[in-house]
Amino acid sequence: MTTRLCADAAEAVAGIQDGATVLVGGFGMAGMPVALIDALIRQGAEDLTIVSNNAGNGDTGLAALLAERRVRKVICSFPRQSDSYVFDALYRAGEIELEVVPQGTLAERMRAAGAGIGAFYCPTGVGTPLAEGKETRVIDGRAHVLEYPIRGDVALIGAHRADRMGNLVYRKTARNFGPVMATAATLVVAQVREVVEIGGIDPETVVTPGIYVDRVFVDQVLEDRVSQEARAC
Amino acid sequence: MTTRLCADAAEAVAGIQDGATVLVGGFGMAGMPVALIDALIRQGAEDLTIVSNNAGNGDTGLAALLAERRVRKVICSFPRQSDSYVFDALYRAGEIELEVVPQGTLAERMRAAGAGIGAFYCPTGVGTPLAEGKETRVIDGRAHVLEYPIRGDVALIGAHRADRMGNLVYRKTARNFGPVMATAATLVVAQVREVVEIGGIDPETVVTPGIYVDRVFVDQVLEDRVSQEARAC
Amino acid sequence: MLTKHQMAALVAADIPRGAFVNLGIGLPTLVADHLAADSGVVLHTENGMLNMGPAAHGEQIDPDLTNAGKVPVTELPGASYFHHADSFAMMRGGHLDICVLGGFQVSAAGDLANWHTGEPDAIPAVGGAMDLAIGARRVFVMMTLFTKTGEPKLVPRCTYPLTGLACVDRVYTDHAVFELGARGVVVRETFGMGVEELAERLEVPLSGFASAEPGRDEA
Amino acid sequence: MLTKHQMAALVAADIPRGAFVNLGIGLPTLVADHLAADSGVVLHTENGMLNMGPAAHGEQIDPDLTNAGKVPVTELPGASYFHHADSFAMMRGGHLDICVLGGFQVSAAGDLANWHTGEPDAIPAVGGAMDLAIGARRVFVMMTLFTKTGEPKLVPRCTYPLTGLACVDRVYTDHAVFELGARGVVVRETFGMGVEELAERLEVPLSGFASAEPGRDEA
Repeated sequence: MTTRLCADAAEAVAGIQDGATVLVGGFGMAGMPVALIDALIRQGAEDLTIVSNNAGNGDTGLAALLAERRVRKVICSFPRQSDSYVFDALYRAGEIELEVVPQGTLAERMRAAGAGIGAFYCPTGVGTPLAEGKETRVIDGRAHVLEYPIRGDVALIGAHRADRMGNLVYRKTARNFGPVMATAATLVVAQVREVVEIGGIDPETVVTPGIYVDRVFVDQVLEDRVSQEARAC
Repeated sequence: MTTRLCADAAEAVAGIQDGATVLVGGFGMAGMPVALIDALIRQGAEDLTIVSNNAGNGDTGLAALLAERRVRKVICSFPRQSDSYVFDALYRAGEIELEVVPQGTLAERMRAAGAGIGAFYCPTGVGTPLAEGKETRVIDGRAHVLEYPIRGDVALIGAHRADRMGNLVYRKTARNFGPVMATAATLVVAQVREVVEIGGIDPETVVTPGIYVDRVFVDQVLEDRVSQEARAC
Repeated sequence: MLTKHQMAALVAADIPRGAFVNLGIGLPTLVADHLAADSGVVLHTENGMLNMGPAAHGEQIDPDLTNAGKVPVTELPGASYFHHADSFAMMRGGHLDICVLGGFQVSAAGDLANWHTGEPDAIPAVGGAMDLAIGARRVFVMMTLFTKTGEPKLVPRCTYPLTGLACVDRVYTDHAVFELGARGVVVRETFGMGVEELAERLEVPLSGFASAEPGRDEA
Repeated sequence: MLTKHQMAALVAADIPRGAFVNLGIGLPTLVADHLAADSGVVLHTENGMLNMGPAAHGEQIDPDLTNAGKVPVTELPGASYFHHADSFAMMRGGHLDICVLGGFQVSAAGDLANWHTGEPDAIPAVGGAMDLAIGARRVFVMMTLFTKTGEPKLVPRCTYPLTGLACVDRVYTDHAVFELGARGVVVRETFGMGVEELAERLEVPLSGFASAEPGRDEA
């Protein structure tokens, strides 16, 4: 229950089981827990279900995990990207399952998991192929689709700063899925750029309270990388 | 669509119609929009439905509105308090309707209204008198009650500080219902202690984005009152 | 037979280090006074705060900072604030380790009645009781075992309107601590009154001590 | 016949002062370049921001700050950040005044198809398109009126998989602006091609100009 500060990324992802459902934060590179994904690749768990907005880009990160045939299924809103060739090839070969979920419904289904909501009626997607086979109901004259929670065994998220109690703040649009995923998984691991002492984050500005965070890993490399990118551009 | 800064409380509550559903923020006195409630009393709208955590205390605020027979129905979690004698008397005389809603369900039903969720299955209250007559469904082995959104025509909320775009921050536990109610009503009026220029609130710390806020009224009196109370105690 | 403060101390001793806990209004608030300073227990208050501190006094009092009972409180380092929907999402979503509630009645099956006497003239007021009852991972109830007129409050079936079904894990009373679950009602500790006497005065079937050593929980 | 930038300027001129607007990926992003500096229009990006500024260049580029197309952007004074569930709650809850989307096809009834070509080999990817289509108070679609091979994209019934049912209010094309609603498909403005010629090339029944003066919207 107390948040643990991990010495390295391997410790941060230790214990992830074969067959686990892993929520992976980030939207593009913003908020993407790169070091944790790399550590998961090394860690070895397979037969995974990955829930993330995208399905990997280029040859690194999620794409590298996919390339190692470690992922059975991807649940995401937007698998197809200019450089999603690893996913594309696996999908076309019938070697990976795909569940496409509208982006807002993806977020809301994880929120439902975290908030103890059993299911909800959602107007998104009504009359489209993504609603096929789903229960529908007209409420107040408007058609809705019944959507169920998406729960993770693990969430890997990227945040900006943590305190030693696991309270998190994010930075700009890198916030995206992190706070929602943090509520929706049994084991929540946050990669951050720095850890401050308790009291070092203003209680009014905490976005993810420490109650949701099990492990924190400070990725110095990421911090350097971001600074370099910012300087390089 | 643009947030209007109101010169006085009368302007802030202008146009509230007879029969309106009014969401009123606050938990105890924390976050209670006292000046706006007083202005609503003067404004004269009647046959109101009030949605708030409580049903008025003593002889002022909501209790005074009730005493003027302006409220047809109260939707709240906790009407009975040591000094809720105005409500108690009206209720026992059969002169006011009451819908008691578990506090978390009250908040979630307003969130659903603000978030475009048609209805949701909630485990709270199953098997209790508050679930009587409601549709239930077993999901993943657990019974749930189907709950519908609570939408306001108006929300009156108390916040700490606004900028001129209507972005709001709250203070400590005075945050309570304000951010949720701000998403759930057609006309949202915020009473604040100060207004700062655009750019005067750190974008990372905004709790209620200005998109939700139609009118802002600076209550100097409240500010003074709070300072005095703080000093007096 | 325990005093209220002794009961509170007993509950406090059973809360694991670092647990996230909500203390209901009334009797349960006493538990806070008995948590060790280094327990690392984080208190949640459903009006939107984690890491709530003790009651505020004198110049500490801030009208913007109260607990769920509307009593002025303080803030501990590492606190966080959130709105009501987020606060109850935290509760309903099963993120709190323990909540401690008062009770009018608890049934052998773990049903809880603590919000409404059911009297025709009573005005129903539930607050956050139903959310807490079904939300926390473990629900502890703290109550006297008998009413002032001697009626048992641990009962075969609640006669008061329910707060939640099969939600109570443990009942702390002035006479005994009971564990509810698959094995029925297990007497965990007694204070003065023996198990036989308890069995005589209660109408629910009781099992004996859960273990040879009725000690404190492991963290 | 309008260029893309002329279409974008037309859309921009129709956005009321102070409106909260989401501009979809692709063609709609051009609209931002044509909003008057004093328009007070607030741009929403579904990855969690209000009051997004123009694209970032050089030293402004911050990997933590992008739009929904993952292009680095800037922040305007009065901005706010929020997480994905809150961002789509804002959208789904009807708080955005307008969203502008690209389109593969729009039907006379306002159905939109803009996410999937339906080809067997195509990998489905919806992003936020369905949420936007049903969420904003008014949905403007910006697209060329004909495909590269001359097929109309304003059609009696979409043949591509749908994004949303009866959700489009207005269609901005290079040849004309159409208003969809209770009166069917109303031609609001034309650019070169007359209404008769349009009626000939499209298979949907058209009404004439919505008003004598096909002018801009009132704010």
